[in-house]
Amino acid sequence: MNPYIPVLIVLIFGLTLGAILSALAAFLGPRNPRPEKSDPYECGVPKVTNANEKMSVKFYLTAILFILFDIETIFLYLWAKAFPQLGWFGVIEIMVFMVILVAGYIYVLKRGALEWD
Amino acid sequence: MPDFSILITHGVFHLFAALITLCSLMVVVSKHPVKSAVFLVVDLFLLAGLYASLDSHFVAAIQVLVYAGAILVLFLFVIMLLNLQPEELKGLKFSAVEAGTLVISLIGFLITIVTAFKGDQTGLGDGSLDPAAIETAGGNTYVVAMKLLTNYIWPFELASILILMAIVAAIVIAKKDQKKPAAQ
Amino acid sequence: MGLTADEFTIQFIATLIKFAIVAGLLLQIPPLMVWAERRIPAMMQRRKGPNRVGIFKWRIYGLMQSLADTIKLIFKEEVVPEGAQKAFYHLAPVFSVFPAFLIAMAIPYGPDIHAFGTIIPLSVIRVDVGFLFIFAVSSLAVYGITIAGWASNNKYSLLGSLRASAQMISYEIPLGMSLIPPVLIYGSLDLNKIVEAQNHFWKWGVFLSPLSFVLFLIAMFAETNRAPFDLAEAEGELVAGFHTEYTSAKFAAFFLGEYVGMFVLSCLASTMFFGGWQIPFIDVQKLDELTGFIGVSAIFGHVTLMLKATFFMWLYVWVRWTVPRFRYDQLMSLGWKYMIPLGLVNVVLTAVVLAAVRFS
Amino acid sequence: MVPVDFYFVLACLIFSLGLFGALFRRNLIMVLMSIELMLNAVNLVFVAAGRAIGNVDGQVMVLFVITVAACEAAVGLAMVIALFRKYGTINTDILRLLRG
Repeated sequence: MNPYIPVLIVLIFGLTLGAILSALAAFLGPRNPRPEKSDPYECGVPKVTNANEKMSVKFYLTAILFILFDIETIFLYLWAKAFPQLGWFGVIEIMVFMVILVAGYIYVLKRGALEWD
Repeated sequence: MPDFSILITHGVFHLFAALITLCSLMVVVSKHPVKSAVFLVVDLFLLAGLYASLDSHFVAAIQVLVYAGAILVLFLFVIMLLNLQPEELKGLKFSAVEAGTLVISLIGFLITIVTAFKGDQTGLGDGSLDPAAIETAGGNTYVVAMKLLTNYIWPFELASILILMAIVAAIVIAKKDQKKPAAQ
Repeated sequence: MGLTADEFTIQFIATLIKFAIVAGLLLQIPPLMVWAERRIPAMMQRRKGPNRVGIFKWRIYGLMQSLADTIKLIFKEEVVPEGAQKAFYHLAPVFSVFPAFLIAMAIPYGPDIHAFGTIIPLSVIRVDVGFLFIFAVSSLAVYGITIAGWASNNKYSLLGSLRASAQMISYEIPLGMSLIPPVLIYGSLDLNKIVEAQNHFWKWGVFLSPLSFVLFLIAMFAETNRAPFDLAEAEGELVAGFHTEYTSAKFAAFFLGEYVGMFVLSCLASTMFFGGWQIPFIDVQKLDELTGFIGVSAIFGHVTLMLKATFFMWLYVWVRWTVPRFRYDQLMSLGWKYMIPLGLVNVVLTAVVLAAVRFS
Repeated sequence: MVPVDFYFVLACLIFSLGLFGALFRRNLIMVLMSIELMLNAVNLVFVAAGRAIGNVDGQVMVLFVITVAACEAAVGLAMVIALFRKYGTINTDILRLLRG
């Protein structure tokens, strides 16, 4: 059996369940909207500023470093899978790969891109 | 029941293809960047499904893990960071020359590629690794790993340098203005 | 491929049955965990906790409270905040639920059953890439959070969601790196093969690669946004995080996603480091032959895994009521400055030691 | 087995749509997303062709393409942010006028 048939079944089930839960909220339950109620909730006080403020660039830097390290992890997994056959050759190969990336990591640390203040 | 399975395979492919085309279209024409990004996520997920149907399990997983799970998160973050508003699409200038060029290039692409591969497929590779052979050799992931770490060792090491350069470049570019207040 | 029509039918029906069982199991988890999260701290603080709701005179330690809460939650009014991005607001819970269900199906809940002339694996989804499937799909869970926070048009939601997603993506890397040494040791990405390789008590991952386990445990807490890393819903600062503006069944959907995610990571920790369905000093796979009944091994294995997972679920609650919350900068520097270097060192050390032992 | 031509046609469609977006959208982020679409079309061709001729080189190529795509997205978006900081817009029309 194709191993992706269960994936499809579960995917359809999950999407349906999510959609049902999302729709249940709209159909069950009372509905009497008032302006105060539909204001953004800020612990009761009237809202001060809009939600559309610019966010810190830190989040962006985190995301960018995440991508690059994520790819490194993927390559590490590939190597781990082939490790028994490659032996020392593979270890040296991945060491070179890692040393280059650790250089990048040290640069990131030195530039203070990981400092959250 | 071979006919049945062929029917299903084709049906699934055409369903996926239709959805992918639709999502790609929505990515390009959506007014709101967040909408585009979400459609792109769905698009990438569906493409991963196509890869899986082509027995490229590892690539499918990477597609979801890196593309949908990492790169598009970065896009979403930047869209939210810059607080981009829906864009006016009225400025889409379809000058006849541009649109015509696009359509003709599309048709040219289709004809070129389809005719190029219409004939026999020999000479393009050793053809030794059909799905059954991959299965006996230790699974798709293992075969890809061995190929990458033996035949493609130089591109693999160069990829690390590329990533290193991307890290440095991104930080230099994005953090540039942060130093100014400290200097003043 | 390679299967006759009969085998296909058997596998297909088996898939449906397994799927129904696991889905039923997963839907029980949020109510049970809500109950546990109220009773266990009550126990620790010498309080009673919820103990009133019951049917007739059976109160079963207040377990019915969760049922009552669920019903109440579903019938609550839905309040859509003004200025919300409607489509995304309604879509976000879907994005939060389906990854949780997909990843839960990839856990091997017991040893393979040899029955009806074929092999039935006891995980619903078994693909070539093994547990990379779990990582891949769980990385999609970020979207539910990000979109929910963004669509709510509330600055606390947005800040909470950005914090939560930045935290999740940061800790995905240590989580991934911590599982490379087990792959090196057991030589497979397939969870079932990894469990089969841990057939002896001293071969459990926690003994062969203890540092990996520590890293995984920390990353596991951070990945699910749980205390002490629950910065995303730091109620003192951010109201309730990304689901501030969500009410009624949509709120329940986020909880479902969160608790199922916790459960899957608990199962993954048990599988990678504590032998999964293996019982110490007993060969589970032989139980079928010994007793003469097909399925005995499956039941024993399943119960074992559930007990191990229950321990981790309990650990979640225990830690929540024991350890104070981190600051956000502490959280980020822990992830990026300590866990990633440690993870890399762990990988290198394991590889060198293994290579020295195997290829010298 | 679906004929490999179908995949090529699909890839051409995605590529053309991506090209269209990259050429005609004004928002720099939209341009980058369209480029991602184009890269994905290329990936699809690699995988489908590799599957058709029976080797896995195509899949290894996809790994490299994804690496390049990640680096491209990271640096491209960094530039988007830098541009936004400097000029307060990422509309390509306005940025072109600023060239001086």
